[in-house]
Amino acid sequence: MKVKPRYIKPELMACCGAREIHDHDVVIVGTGFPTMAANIAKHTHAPHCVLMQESGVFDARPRRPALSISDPCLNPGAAMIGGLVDVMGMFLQGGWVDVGFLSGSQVDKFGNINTTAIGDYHRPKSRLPGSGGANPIGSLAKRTLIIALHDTRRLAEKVDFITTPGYISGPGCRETWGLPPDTGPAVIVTNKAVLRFDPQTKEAYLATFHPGHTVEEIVENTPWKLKVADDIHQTVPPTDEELEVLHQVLDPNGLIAVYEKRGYV
Amino acid sequence: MKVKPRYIKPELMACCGAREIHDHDVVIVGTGFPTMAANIAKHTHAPHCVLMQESGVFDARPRRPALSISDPCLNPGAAMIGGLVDVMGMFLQGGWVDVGFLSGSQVDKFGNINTTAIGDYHRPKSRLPGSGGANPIGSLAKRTLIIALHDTRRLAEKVDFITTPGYISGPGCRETWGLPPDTGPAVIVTNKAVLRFDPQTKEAYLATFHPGHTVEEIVENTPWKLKVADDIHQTVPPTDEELEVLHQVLDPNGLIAVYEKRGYV
Amino acid sequence: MSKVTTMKKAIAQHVHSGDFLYIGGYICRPAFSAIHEIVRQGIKDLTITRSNAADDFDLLIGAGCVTRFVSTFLSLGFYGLGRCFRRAIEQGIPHKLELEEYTNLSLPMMLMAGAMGMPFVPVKDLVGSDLLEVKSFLGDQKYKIIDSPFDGRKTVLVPALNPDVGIIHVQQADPEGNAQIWGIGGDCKYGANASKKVIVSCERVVSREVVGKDPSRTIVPSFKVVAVVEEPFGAHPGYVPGFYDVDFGFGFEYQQASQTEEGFQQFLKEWVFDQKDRTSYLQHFIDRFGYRRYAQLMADFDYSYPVSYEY
Amino acid sequence: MSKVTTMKKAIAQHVHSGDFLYIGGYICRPAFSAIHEIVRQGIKDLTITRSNAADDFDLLIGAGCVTRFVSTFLSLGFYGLGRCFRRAIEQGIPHKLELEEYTNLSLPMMLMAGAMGMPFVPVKDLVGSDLLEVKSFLGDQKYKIIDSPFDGRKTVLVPALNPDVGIIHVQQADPEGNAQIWGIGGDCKYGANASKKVIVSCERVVSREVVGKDPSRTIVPSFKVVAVVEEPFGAHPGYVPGFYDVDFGFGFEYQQASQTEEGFQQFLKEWVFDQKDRTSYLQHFIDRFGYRRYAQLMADFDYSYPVSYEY
Repeated sequence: MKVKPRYIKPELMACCGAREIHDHDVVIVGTGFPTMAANIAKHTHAPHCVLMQESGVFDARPRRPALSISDPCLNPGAAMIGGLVDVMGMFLQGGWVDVGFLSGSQVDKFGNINTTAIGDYHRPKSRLPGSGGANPIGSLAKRTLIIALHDTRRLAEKVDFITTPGYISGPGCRETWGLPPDTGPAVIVTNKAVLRFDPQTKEAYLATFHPGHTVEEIVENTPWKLKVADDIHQTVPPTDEELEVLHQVLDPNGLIAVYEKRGYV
Repeated sequence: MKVKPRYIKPELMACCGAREIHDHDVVIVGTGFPTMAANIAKHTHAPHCVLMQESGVFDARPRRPALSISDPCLNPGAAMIGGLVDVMGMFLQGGWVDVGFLSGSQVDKFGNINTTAIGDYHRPKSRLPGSGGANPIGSLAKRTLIIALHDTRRLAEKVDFITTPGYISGPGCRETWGLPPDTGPAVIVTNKAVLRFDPQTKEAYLATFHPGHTVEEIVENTPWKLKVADDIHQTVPPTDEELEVLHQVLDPNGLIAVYEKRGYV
Repeated sequence: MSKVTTMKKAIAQHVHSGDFLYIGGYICRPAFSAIHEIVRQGIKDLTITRSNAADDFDLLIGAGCVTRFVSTFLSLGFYGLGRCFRRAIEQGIPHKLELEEYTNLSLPMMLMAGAMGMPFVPVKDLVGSDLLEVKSFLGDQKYKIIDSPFDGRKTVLVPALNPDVGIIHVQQADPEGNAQIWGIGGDCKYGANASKKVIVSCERVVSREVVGKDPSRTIVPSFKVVAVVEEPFGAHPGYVPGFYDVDFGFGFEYQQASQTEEGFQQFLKEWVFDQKDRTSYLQHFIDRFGYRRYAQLMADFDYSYPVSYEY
Repeated sequence: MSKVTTMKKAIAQHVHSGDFLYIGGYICRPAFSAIHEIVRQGIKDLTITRSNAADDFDLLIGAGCVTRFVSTFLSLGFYGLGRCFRRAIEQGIPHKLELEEYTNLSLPMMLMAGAMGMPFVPVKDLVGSDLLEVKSFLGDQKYKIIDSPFDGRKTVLVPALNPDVGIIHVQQADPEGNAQIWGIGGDCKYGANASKKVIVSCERVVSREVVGKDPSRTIVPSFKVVAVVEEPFGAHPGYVPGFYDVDFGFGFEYQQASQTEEGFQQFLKEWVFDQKDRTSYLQHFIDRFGYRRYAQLMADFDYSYPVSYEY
């Protein structure tokens, strides 16, 4: 008889994301994970955080999980609906967005993200969707939270194409390019670990490992020489409060399990 | 016994304005004269011309004469209401406006208009309201129609302050400054005459004199050496059709007579 | 988290002498009750801005609150020139007023640029006029002319504006500050969003649910708003679409009073200093002119058609 | 002057091979019936643009109508990558596709600049990314970097876009083309207004009087519009707020079909070439999937509250 686990990996990852959100944060989200993470935060420690979608929606009240940033369920009940120029221009470029969530087919040690092309740009092995809102979110949100699969293909020493700048090629680069001060990637949440960025080197290091994973396994699955935090410890599993919100309020049908099929195990 | 005249001077002037409007023209209007002129055109030879106010209104359906560009009566029934950026940016700067009406405390021979200050700018004898929408309308509308009182104080060789550029200091000036091609003042309608601009010299010349006025009187009341058209003739008085529209549709209460008190006689 | 408060508290807490204020409204939705409160609290040395200004800015200038004005236009419209504005410029009464003058294209674009985090914005007007010749407190930062790097054409750039506080009067807002308008907008949306914080004065506070029934009407999101004040008739003698008409009679009173400095001071005393808030202002209005005149300002009602955002 | 016509005539008259088109909608209000008509009429060599593209642009690319794409993103969202888009770029099938890539900040700003007659617009994104390294058909005109004349800071300028034709699908328009929307806007307002002429496809043609009951909902004025087409369900399989939901099932059909070139061609034959217009498309939809599935797409209705513009 199979015992139902207390939580699944995507739920742990959503909780990791949630914990990065502070009360009163203005958060720009896509679909899936980010929305789940932001909503966990809203229902626990950050009741005053507010969410927006780049398509033009602020403070939506969806009655079903949104499957895109333009999902029909984002319309009824939202506090404000405009267009891309309102959210990406007036709110994000205007400097009002604290947290942006991003994911990518490739993420490198400086938190640069590739959603454009695998291989050579002009003769891609695989053409990806392109920037969409990723580049401006990664450029202009105060803290970017990155979601990634943890293997040597998805993580990279250097991405094939920088769609969205993290710390580019290291310390001082964002400043040189004129990106706003105090912006940049804060964390990479993977299916094995939480990586943070060294304030000096701007390189991602291992901060916590998820239950069931080891430091050795994680280092092995990271394509750069992964530094390990002095205070390395296990990721705190979802708390009872977090799980209650997840299971009873946000996702009673367990739709988040779809991420398990995408490799988030 | 006083016989009611067939028309008053402000009505003639409004008709002169109306005749400058072509069918399908997009017209930006203020209040009073311009609106009256545009509406005469709309009800006679230019049924498809459309009107807008800089405050953000397109194709208003006022039930009373608007007393300002933000008059309450411009709201109900309009086809589109936005803000200044929509009308002044998206329509005017976007290059869609054919005709703009302007008036000024001083108008000079090159069609430059002063609505900023009489006397020295820094120690004005009389401080006027400022540009408002006048400068961009005069800069960007394809044809600017100017309404002015005809005396040596209101007309000038050179205005004290160019709030709104006409032909500035003569031929080629608008081009040098980079104003859009094929824009500029088309006509000055005064209470005595219609002045047009010489295509070569860009100087205003006498095209037609209103009934009751003479070329000599007009030349005398113009502070620059006013050239007279070879085909100088009398301004065509309001037609029966124009007067019918004015008296029965647009202004049954004869409110336009207020302009007589302001000197338009 | 409700931000509903009184105008007195909102102004005391968020508006300080020396601030740069955007104050919205031109005949339509002027933030008159906020302006009266600013005068009442004796706030000084303000820099103010809006495209198109009228009796509200004239009063603020006459009351001595303003030292700098990023302007395009000030007049009493139908009633002619703004007398306090003229006295300030022509005679330095009550004190000197510095003007940085733009137009109804360039200034709204500067506010839009401020709202959108653009450092500057290209505009096609201003050139060839003396508005380029006169510079005041912005000095060389008033504008720049560059050769466009795209086609070499001479291009005027004007700077973004980011006022310290934006004050707008709207039809309705929820307690957190999501603010909704309909009808003539002026530069209100961009002026408010360009500001570092926003005070929302409104005809009625509505629930968050009411806002959510028609989210396309919202022009300012809650996270920019620091105070929400329910101030019915807050735009008088201006108007609010769907609520009340312009009070032309009162506009004439103001014009007559402001012809002289003494008349203006008497007007201030009667309508600002002797009133402790908007309620007492309206009480005084009714005492002075009768309820009938007050009631006559009330707007007719005509339904817009409901739409649905459902799926 | 009524501009109401059929989609067939609107496209035949106003869209030509070689044109630069803005086509609005991303899941919300995609102009699908216009896109089908463009494919049906064999229009080629188009340059297309929109921030965020989905199955509609994927289909247009797969059908061989597009040679250039000013883009930010193309995916089938929930259903993964756009297969026609990938085949065009990875294998040149049906032919090579040139991409000029921007982002969901910079491209909407470029359309806004186009709409507002600005020659270019400063943006804060793009820097530090490889999007600055790759240039395609715009070449050196893709962007410029200048030192801001105001503060010397390095500033990216991107050029205004002015498409030849803008095509949008909206909730309602009057016969002259005043077009109204509510709900998620994407870059539709600026894309349409940046265009030299606009084709308005709508769920319903309403009278000018209906438009006038709520003029703040209008995003395009009549004078920019050259054709109005009443095309109910014109955004299917996308959705229109207040009218119908996304058809996820049909999206899956498309994704499955477009996995292979043959499957895509069969899809095109069935849903585009074998249908003479939107009516026969819907007839075929009902024949194929049943009226029940069609009816299930219909939106619920929830009233917004009426407001008044009266005085």
